[in-house]
Order: sequence, then C-alpha cells, then structure tokens
Amino acid sequence: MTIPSDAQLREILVDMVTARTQSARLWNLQRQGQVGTVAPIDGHEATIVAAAHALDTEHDWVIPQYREPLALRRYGPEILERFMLYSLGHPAGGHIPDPIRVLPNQISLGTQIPHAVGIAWGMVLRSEPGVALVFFGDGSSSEGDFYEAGNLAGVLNAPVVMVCVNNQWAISTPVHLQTAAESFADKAAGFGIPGVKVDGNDAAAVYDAVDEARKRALAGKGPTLIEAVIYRLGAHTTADDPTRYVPPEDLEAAQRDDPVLRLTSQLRKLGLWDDAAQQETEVEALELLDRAVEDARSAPLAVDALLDHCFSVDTQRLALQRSQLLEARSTETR
Amino acid sequence: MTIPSDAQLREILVDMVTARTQSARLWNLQRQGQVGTVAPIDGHEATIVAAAHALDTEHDWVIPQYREPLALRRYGPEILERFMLYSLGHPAGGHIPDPIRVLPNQISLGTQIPHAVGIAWGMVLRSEPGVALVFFGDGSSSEGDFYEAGNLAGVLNAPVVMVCVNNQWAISTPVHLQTAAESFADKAAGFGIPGVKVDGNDAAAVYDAVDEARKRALAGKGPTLIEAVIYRLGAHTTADDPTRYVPPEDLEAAQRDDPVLRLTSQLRKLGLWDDAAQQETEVEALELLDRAVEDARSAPLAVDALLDHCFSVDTQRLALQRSQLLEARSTETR
Amino acid sequence: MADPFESDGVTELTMLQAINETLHAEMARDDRVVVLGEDVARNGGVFRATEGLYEKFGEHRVVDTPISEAVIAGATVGLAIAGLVPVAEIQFLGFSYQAMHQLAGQVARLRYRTQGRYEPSITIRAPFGGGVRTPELHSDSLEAQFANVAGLKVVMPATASDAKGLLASSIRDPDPVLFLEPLRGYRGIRGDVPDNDHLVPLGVARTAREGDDIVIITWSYQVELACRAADSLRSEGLSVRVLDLRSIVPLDIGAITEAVSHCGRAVVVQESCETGGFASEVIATINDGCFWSLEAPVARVSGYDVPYPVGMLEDLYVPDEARIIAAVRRTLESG
Amino acid sequence: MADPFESDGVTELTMLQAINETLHAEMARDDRVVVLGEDVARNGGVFRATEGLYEKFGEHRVVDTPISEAVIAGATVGLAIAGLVPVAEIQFLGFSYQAMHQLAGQVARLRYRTQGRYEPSITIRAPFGGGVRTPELHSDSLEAQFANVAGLKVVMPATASDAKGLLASSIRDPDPVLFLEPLRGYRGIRGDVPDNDHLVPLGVARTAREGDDIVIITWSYQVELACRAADSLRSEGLSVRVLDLRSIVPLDIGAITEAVSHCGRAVVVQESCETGGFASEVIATINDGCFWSLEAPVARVSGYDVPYPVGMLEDLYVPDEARIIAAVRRTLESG
Ligand SMILES: Cc1ncc(C[n+]2csc(CCOP(=O)(O)OP(=O)(O)O)c2C)c(N)n1
Ligand SMILES: Cc1ncc(C[n+]2csc(CCOP(=O)(O)OP(=O)(O)O)c2C)c(N)n1
Ligand SMILES: [Mg+2]
Ligand SMILES: [Mg+2]
Repeated sequence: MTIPSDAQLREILVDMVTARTQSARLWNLQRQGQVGTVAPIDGHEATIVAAAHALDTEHDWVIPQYREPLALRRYGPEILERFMLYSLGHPAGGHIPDPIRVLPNQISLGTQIPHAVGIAWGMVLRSEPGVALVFFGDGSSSEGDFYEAGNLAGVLNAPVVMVCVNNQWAISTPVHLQTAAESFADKAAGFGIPGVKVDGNDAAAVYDAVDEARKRALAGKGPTLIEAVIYRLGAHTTADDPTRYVPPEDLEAAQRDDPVLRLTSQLRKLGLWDDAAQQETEVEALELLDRAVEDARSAPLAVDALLDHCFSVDTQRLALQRSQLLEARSTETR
Repeated sequence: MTIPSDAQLREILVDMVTARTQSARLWNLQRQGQVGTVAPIDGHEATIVAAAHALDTEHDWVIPQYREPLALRRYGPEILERFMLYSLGHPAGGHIPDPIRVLPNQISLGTQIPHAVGIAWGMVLRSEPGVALVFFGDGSSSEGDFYEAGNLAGVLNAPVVMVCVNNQWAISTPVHLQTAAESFADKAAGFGIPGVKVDGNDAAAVYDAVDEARKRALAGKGPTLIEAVIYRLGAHTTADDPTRYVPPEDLEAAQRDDPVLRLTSQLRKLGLWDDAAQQETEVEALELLDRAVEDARSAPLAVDALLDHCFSVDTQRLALQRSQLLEARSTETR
Repeated sequence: MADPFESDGVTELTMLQAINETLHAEMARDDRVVVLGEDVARNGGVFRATEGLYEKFGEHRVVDTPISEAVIAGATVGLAIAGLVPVAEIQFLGFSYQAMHQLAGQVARLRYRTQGRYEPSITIRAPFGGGVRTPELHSDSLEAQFANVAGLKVVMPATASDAKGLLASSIRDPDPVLFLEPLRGYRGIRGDVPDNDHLVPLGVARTAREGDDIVIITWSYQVELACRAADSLRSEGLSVRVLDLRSIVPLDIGAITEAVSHCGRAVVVQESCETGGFASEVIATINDGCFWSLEAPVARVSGYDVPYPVGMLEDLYVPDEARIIAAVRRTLESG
Repeated sequence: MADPFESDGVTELTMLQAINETLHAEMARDDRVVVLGEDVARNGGVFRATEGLYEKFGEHRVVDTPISEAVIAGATVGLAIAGLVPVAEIQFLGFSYQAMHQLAGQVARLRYRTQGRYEPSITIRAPFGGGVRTPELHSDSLEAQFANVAGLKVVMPATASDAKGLLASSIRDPDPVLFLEPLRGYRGIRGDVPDNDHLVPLGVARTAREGDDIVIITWSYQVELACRAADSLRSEGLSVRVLDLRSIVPLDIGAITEAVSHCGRAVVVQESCETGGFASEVIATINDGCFWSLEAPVARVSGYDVPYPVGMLEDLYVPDEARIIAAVRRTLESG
C-alpha cells in the first residue's frame, strides 16, 4: 500500500479545491452566455486529481472523457489554457501542445478507451516506459468500445489503467439501469485482468490503487480496471436539470461524503490546511481561470481556420472551397 | 439436474449423425462447385442438437450464427430446405417460413445477440411464454454487440439463453488470442447474470444446462450465459486450410473426444444404437439432403426477384429500376 | 369519412411539441408501440421529446436503456420480429455510428434477407444539425451516408405539421425509418399543426414556396432558410420556388423533375459537407430526369469538406441565407 | 536521382501479390509500420494478403487481434499518437460498419480535432466488391459513405501496379487512408508491377484508355470492365476514353473536368447501389465544372437500390460489360 505523503496530499487538495472553484466559476460564465456547455466537476475531484498525482507526467498518458480537464492541472498550465479555448469553441482548444501527454476531451462515449489501448501498446512497441490511464464513466462502460478495448488490453497485456468513474449517474440513468453487474470492477473478469473497487472520495485510496496498477503495468503484468465509486454532486451539464430525477435524500447523503470536504477536514486536523490556504487557493484558481478565459478570448483565428488541419495538404476540392470561403469573407468585411 | 431420457438421447443422436452426414455431403457438393461456401459442423453436433432438444419449439426462438442449421432439424424439415436454398444462393433461403421460430444464418458476427435480446424482451412485453436462445462463437464474443447485449439482457432480466460455442478457434485465431479471460463463462459476471461452463461434447450436460437456463428465464429470473467447450474438428469453411495453423496433436486429442462418437458408444452400450441404426440414419440424412438440394435447384425465381422485398412497396426509384431491369432482361432473352 | 367528433382545428406548436404529441398519440393508438433509448423515460429525453410517455404508458413501454447504441438499434430488430413496433431514440445522430452495423447491416436488411418473413416496423429517431453550439458529433448531417443504405427510409421534416404527419406515417410504416429531427427546429420552428390524426405520406415532396424563375431544393431545417431567402428575393421581384423533399428516401423524383423542368434553374442546399452529400444525388437525379430543361448548372450550397467544426466556426460552416441567396443569384446570372 | 543499384524492371503480379509485396517492402523500409487485424499474422490473412509478414517481422509488428473491428480501428488512433504507423485490416469492408464510430468519428478527425498536434498516419485496408459469391456484407461497395466522411482518404486501385504504388503512398501518407481492394481483382487482375520503390500520388486520376467520343469514369474493379467495354466498342469505330479515378478522396476534379470537356459525353460506373453512390458526386462535379461542355446527360450505371444480394442474383446486381456498353450507346445517341 502506497500512501501519498503529507506534502503530496496537500498538493492534491490544492488541485481539488482549484478544480471545484474553477468549475463553479465556469458554470456562472456559461449562465452568462460566455462559454459553451459546462460539465461540473463536483464530486469527481479526489478521483481525478489523485489519479493524476500517481502518474509520471513525463511518461504516462492521460486519456480523459470530458469532465476531467480542470482536475488535470498537474500536467501543466496548458491544460487549463486549452480547456478555456475549447469552452469558448475555439479550434485551438483541441491542440494540447507537445510534449504534454493528455488527449483532448472525448465526447463520443467510450471511444477513448481503444485509443488508450493503442497508446499503451505503442509504448511497448517503442520500448518506452509509461502507462496510458483512461477515464470513463459508469455510463460509458455500456459501450462496446469499453469491452472490446478491455478484452484486447488483456490479450496484449498492455500497460493500461482503466479508471471507471462511477458517479452513479449517466445523465438521468442510474447505475442499476446501466448494468445488473454487482460492480463495474466485476467486468474485469471478462478481460482476464484484475478489477479493483475503490472509494473514489478517498484521495489516498485512489492514489494507492492507481499507483499499484501503474507498477503492475510497468512490470509487464498488464492492465487493471479500477472502479472509483463517487457521486455526481452537480448537474450532468449546464443543459441538465437533475432535480427531475436525482432523489434529494441520495444527494444529501452524498454531500455528506463530499471528497473535497473530506480531505480538507483531514488535512486541517493534520495542520496542513487552514482558512488562509483555502482562500489563497481559491483566489489563485479564479485568477488563473479568468486569465485563461481572457487569453482564449483574444486568441487569434485565421479567416479560413475552418478549413485548416483537415488534411496535411488541401485536396483539390478543399482548395476550391478555401478560395470560395476567402472570397465570401472578403466580401463580408468590405 | 435434468437428464434427457433414453428416448431423447436417441433422438439427439439421430440428429447429430444426420447433421454430420449432411455436412460431409455438403462439403463435397461445394468441392464440385454445386453449392457456395460451407462451414462444416464437425465437433458442434452435441452442443447444437442438445440445446435445440431442450427447447419448446412452439414458443422458444433459436437465433443462430452460421454453423448451426443442419443441427436444428428438430425445428422442422423447412430448416434444411431453406438452408439448401441459402447454400445455392437463392434468395428464398433467408425466408424460414412462419411459424418456425428460427432466424436465418447471421454472417455479421455478434449482431444476432442484440436481436435475441429484442425477441426475448418482446415476448415478455407480449406476455408470451418462451425464451430466445442465441448461439455465437468464441470469436464473436469479442464483438461489442455481445457485451452490449449481455449487459442489456441483464438489466432487462430478459429471458435469453446465450450459448457461447467455444470451439477453440475463430478461423485461425486460437482462444488465448481471443481473450485473456479464464473462460467465456466468466464474462457473465460483467452482466450480473449466471455464467455456466459445460462440456459441449456431452449432449446430456448441454441439455441440462440449457434446460436449467430456460427454466430460470421462464421463471422471470433472467438470462444465463452458457459456454459450451468443444473443438472445431473440421476446417473453418471450404475456403480455409486449417493445416496452416491447427497443431495436429491438438486436433488428434480433440478427435478422441468427438461428440458423435462419444454419444454413439454410450448408446451402443445401452443397447439403443447399433450399426443398422447408424446406417439407416445416414441413408435418410443423405436422401433428405439430396432431395432438398434438388428442390432448391428447381425453386422458381422471378426475373426481377432481385428487387423484391427491399421495401413493402417500391419507391419511385425502385420502380424505375424495376422497369429498367425487366427491359434489359427481356432484351437478353429475345 | 370525417369523424363528426373530431375537430379540424389546428394548434400552434413547436416542432418538439409536435413530435412529443405524436409519440403520445401513436402509443395510445397502438399498444405494440414501445419507446426505447438513453434517458427517454424518467427524464423524458434530453430535449423532452419523450416527455410524459413514461408516466402515461409505464416502464414496460417506455424504457431507459444503458448507453449502448448498437444494442438499442439491434434490439429493435428483435422487438419487430416479436411483433412490436419499436420507436428507438439515438440521442444524437452522430452516435448512430456506434450502431451502424445494426442500422445499415441489420435493420435496413431485415425484410430483404428474410424475403418478407419479417416486417421491420422500426422507427429510429435522432436529432442532428448545426447552429446550436453543441459538442462534437451532435450536429453532423449524416443523411447521405444512410441514403446509400438500401432498405432504410430517411425522413427529414422541416415544419411542425410535417413533423407530426411524417412521424405518424413513419411509425405506422412497415419499413424501417430513420427519422431525423433538426436541433435548431426543436424550438426554432413552430407552426399550426392539425389536432386530428394527421398523416403525411413518405416520399411526397412539398412546395414550400411557389415560384417560376428558379427552384431551391432542400430538406429539414435548411427549408426554413431557403424560404427566408426566397421571401427576401421576392421583394426584389424574383420568383423563387422552394421544394422541401421531406424524405430523401423515398425520393420524390417526380416532384424534382417537375420543378426543375418548370424553372430551368436549381440550387440544392444541404448542411452536410459537400463531397458525397445528398445534394449530389439530387443533382444526379436532375441530370437523369430533366437535363434538357436546365438553363444553367445546378448550384450546390453545402458545409465544407471538414469535420463539423467547433462553436466559433459553426456559422461559417453551416449554409445561411446569405450563401443561399448568393447561389441563387449566381445561378440566375449563369448561362 | 536514379539509384544505379536498382533495376527498372517489372514483374507480372496479381493485385494480391502486389499488395503483399508492398506490405513487405513498407515494413522493411520503416520499422514504425505495424500490421494488425483478424487472422493477419499466423494465417497470413484470409486471402494471404499479409502472408509471410509474421514470419519476417515477428509477433510484435504483425498482430492477430480478437474479432473486434471497433478496437482494431480505435487502436490505430492510439498507435499513431504513440508514433507508430499502423496498417490495419478489416477482414471485409462490410464489417467496417462495426468500426464506423472509430473510423468516421475518430480516425478521420484526429488531425482536425487536435488541430494538427497528432498525425494520423493510419492505413485501413479492406477487401470488398462483388462477383465472387461471398456471403452477406462481404461484397458491399460502401465507398460513398466514407467519401462523405471529411478527413478520410478513400483509395481504390484498379491495377496491380497501382495497388503497389497507391498502397505505398497510403502507408507513407500522413493522413488516414481507407484502402479498398476489389475481391475480384485479388487474383483476377494481374499486370506488370515495377520492382523498385514505386509511388503513385493520391488524387491523380489515370487515363486507362484514350478516346474522344465519350468518357467512362469509374474506379476499382469496374475500370477493368470499362476497359473491356471500350475495347469492344473501339472495334466498332467508337473512341471511348476510360478515366480511372484511383482515389475518390482526394478526387481529381481537374482530370474529370478535362476529360468531360474534351469528350462532351460521360458515363459513370459504380458497383454501389444507385442512390447516394459516389457516381452522384462525380455527376455533381461534372455539373459544377463542365456543364457547358455536356452534349447529353451523364449516364449512371450502378447496382440497384437493394442490399447486396445473394449469389444467384449477384450477376444481375453488379454492372457488367453489357450494361456499360448499353449506357455508352444510349449516351452517344442522346441529344
Ligand atoms: C456514444 C455516445 N452516446 C451518447 C452520448 C450522449 N451523452 C453524453 S454524456 C452521457 C452520459 C455519460 O455518462 P457517464 O459515462 O457515466 O459520465 P458522467 O457524465 O456521469 O461523468 C450521454 C448519454 C454521447 N456523448 N456519446
Ligand atoms: C463482424 C464480422 N467480422 C469478421 C467476420 C469474418 N469472419 C467470419 S467467421 C469468423 C470467425 C468466427 O469465429 P467464431 O465466432 O468462433 O465462430 P466459429 O467459426 O468458430 O464457429 C470471422 C472472423 C465476420 N463474418 N463478421
Ligand atoms: Mg456517470
Ligand atoms: Mg470459434
């Protein structure tokens, strides 16, 4: 059992508080019409942040679903910068710069899991040390891609860490309608790999599970499926009204187990956290976010950016379309 | 434990011998260029026949992959008749007539499993007693459809019996490259349903497993995944050369466990089978097959059959195409 | 044949309301109709298209499925075989890709491969289309890919009234129908919808604007834009017809031929990228049926040949009134 | 630039042999190339296209996968991100439907959605096409559906030499390529293939027969039939050009326009069903680029609007020389 050090736990809490603070601000920005759809992070902080902290950012890849970016700060400030471009609908939001080993958000549920297996497999082929850690929700686990990827990872013995973030909901669909399996970790048996169920509100437990899975993978022992059990404390997204379907008593129970509150009170007891730390972290989080939004707003955008990066070189048809687009846009501004 | 009666075992053996005999004849017909690709049944007889005998043909559905038809005789002579039309490439081969509850062959691996779940679900909605039994290979179990269907069946508690026919090979791919799971039955845990591994060369064991799964399903206790472990004794199909990849010693070992020989010697010992029975069964099997091929050869085919049954009524475009086709064909024969 | 107890009244509804009402009516009318999909039951659908069905018809006929598009589509095959009339929702058309092997490989072929033994009375509803700043794969216009799948009908209403009439026809149709609902139309399109049972046959195009100089041929939300373009050009004295295809399979070849023969000039508008979009099929159909009437090449207004883009670039990608008007002018000036 | 140690010799090969040799050469040339798919390693592929690769390059670079088309395609995305050059086989194009969400939704978009951070140097090979009595979904010509997927190149060789030159270019191309191999061509097409490194650029059409009266535009195996038709019509004194598109994305618009402008008449031939087939796009392209040169409507020869049929009906479905010749005559007589 590898327990994060006090210093690590403190860093983890900083990232967790940062993520929650920024998520709340983003929600408001969306309500003001300043950014696109937002998927709040509330409840996911311990799982995502602790997992990221168990990784070697230089070698290990993170393949997210869509709720994670604010909690992946450990991979560098570019994650936030690009995520704000993404939230504003700027194309550069998808370009997380080299050498950061984090893929952009995935909207097509489950499709990122095969990508993770391919990356892990590729690292083995290139004799690179490293693992591919992929996040996906309880809902996404119902996609064929999850199973096909888990099965292939098992056969290839690929260094993948599959983290099923079980927040009990997929939009309005509760886990018991998602699967009759007793737990998502049980699905590992079908791939011939270990399945581990962990309290995802316990940062240390998540850290330990990921650390162990990572070490197994690096030792050539193959993939692990980790189920992190949490609760989605917020709405699915800004487009969702969870009061239509989330039983209030369940939500209240979950709120009592809030991962941020839990780690905060733990570290307060250890004397590692206090009101000042909380305030400082929140202030910095907001500053960073606001600056990133500002920067994203003023990011340049070529008049024909729409047509860039489809192919390495324009086809004849794209070249024609580019000249039509440029012509139309020059008329516009004339 | 439900053991088939002696009389049932004898019927099962008749169907098994019939299937093997007809399969061999079909192989030869293919070699003579008289029918299309053939997937031999050798090694599959006990599993398919015994499963079919555990069903109530009036109420229970069989959803096959492609290797089963010759062993589904219990569902009526029409199965063979239609299968011969199918083997000759006649469109009517896909029309297994009402009220026979057997779907035509499925070529797109795994896609039949969702169909089975839909049928089972539909029977519940219509308060019909009955189960949907679906066959699929060890190879097909790697398709997302298998997992998505198994998971949905679990959630719906649908009366499905999922029979994974593990013949150790998917064309040239051996089971250990198909999955790292210890057994295909282990995949049931991921659906929250029982998984049963059975010796598929033992007709009585298969009968019992299917019978039990069927009773569970009818009692509203939901689906079961049965893995029937057998060995593909023949080639994948007439287009395949298994000597390129099947280790001869494995094949020899499997031949010693041939399901037809096993049941034959068992019934011989019981005095339920003898050379005369064997000969009579083989002769009848060949007569039936040859007659079915004859009938299929002389089955009528409209000049514009190509365009029938795409839609309930021709669209404008199809009507135009039909007149073009008819015109071209009348020129042809002029 | 008029039922004296029924009104011939109309009610103004959004397209979304029309769809929701039709689902209620069809489920009430035929108890074989079952609705399945992600979040369709307890939540009434992420856009509320299925609102109230679960409360009214219960958990057996209105079913929240796991997030498994392939088995949603695949189960409809089995449900149809068992004698039910499934109406499945794919939450966004882009995720029909996850079900392509069932939709194109199985649903579309059930009748053909069983030579009529089974009736695929299957309707697959899916929203799609641009202009509302959705994430990836929510907006893509994939209709041309499905039009190339023989055996599948592809229905794309442009008005609230047609949404009702075409959806009712689709559900009652014995063939499989992909019923595509424009996201921008859900709340953005409203109009009078007949209160009574209202059926619009599949495969009969609608003249949305009369006109003689040129015809704009299009479908789904782009009909709205084409009509606006026609109206604004009319004020300049140009007589622009708008033909709403309503369904691209079956295609009303007769109506296309008639309109183009009459006007001599045509513009085809689609949201899909240009290459391989359904506009090409319309142009090929014009070439087949009324080449000799053409006084100018047919213009095509499309998305560009890139994946559907992110929010900031959407308005450049999706055809708008200005691009339609420019194409009309260009075509009128040509030749 | 000629390498004095290399020969300029040619060897007569079948298309299958040309493909197999090219895979050997590309794997030898670039150790980032890995081959994956069902039965590609120990069995050398169900058609032997990958024969010998496993023995030569070992189990790490030539991998038998489980029967999971989605993850075969999906893993190529990860492999490319990790810096490899995957060449995946989908055993038959019809089963690319199982992978559509990865091919159309992910592989095709990797460069665009990451704005160039990742190079999708991915090749997906798949056999397809009629005439060899295969079971369901083995023969279907689905190219038009992929052509409507922006970001994917679709390459369809018609000769053994092009199979080599286009496959080598596809593997080396930094964009994702769907490389489609006609089943009838595997052993049915043979010809001289350069022994040396041989690259045919993607997007440059080939004039397979010179001619002035009319041009037949087609791709893949149908080029063979078009050439036979042209040859037999030549003996009657008709000068029929055949344009082999080689790839439908990128499309050689210039070559189409040039050929049609020169000949004034055109026939487009495809194996796909008619509605929404790529022939429509060719016709729309002609309409765009050389409408005024047309002396008659462009004829289309296609499969019918039904699913690809069973063996007994195949020869009626797939275009043959007779149907091509009839369309040429009809077009020459028209106008
Ligand atoms: C393939 C696919 N199907 C459906 C959707 C629509 N959708 C978006 S989020 C979501 C729920 C996802 O639930 P889960 O995986 O548990 O993640 P969570 O939102 O709970 O973090 C659905 C159904 C989608 N984006 N992709
Ligand atoms: C979706 C799909 N992928 C690939 C194939 C090609 N194929 C036909 S049979 C086969 C092997 C099937 O193995 P298994 O399911 O174990 O059945 P078996 O032949 O052993 O009875 C393959 C890969 C197919 N028919 N469908
Ligand atoms: Mg969830
Ligand atoms: Mg097998």
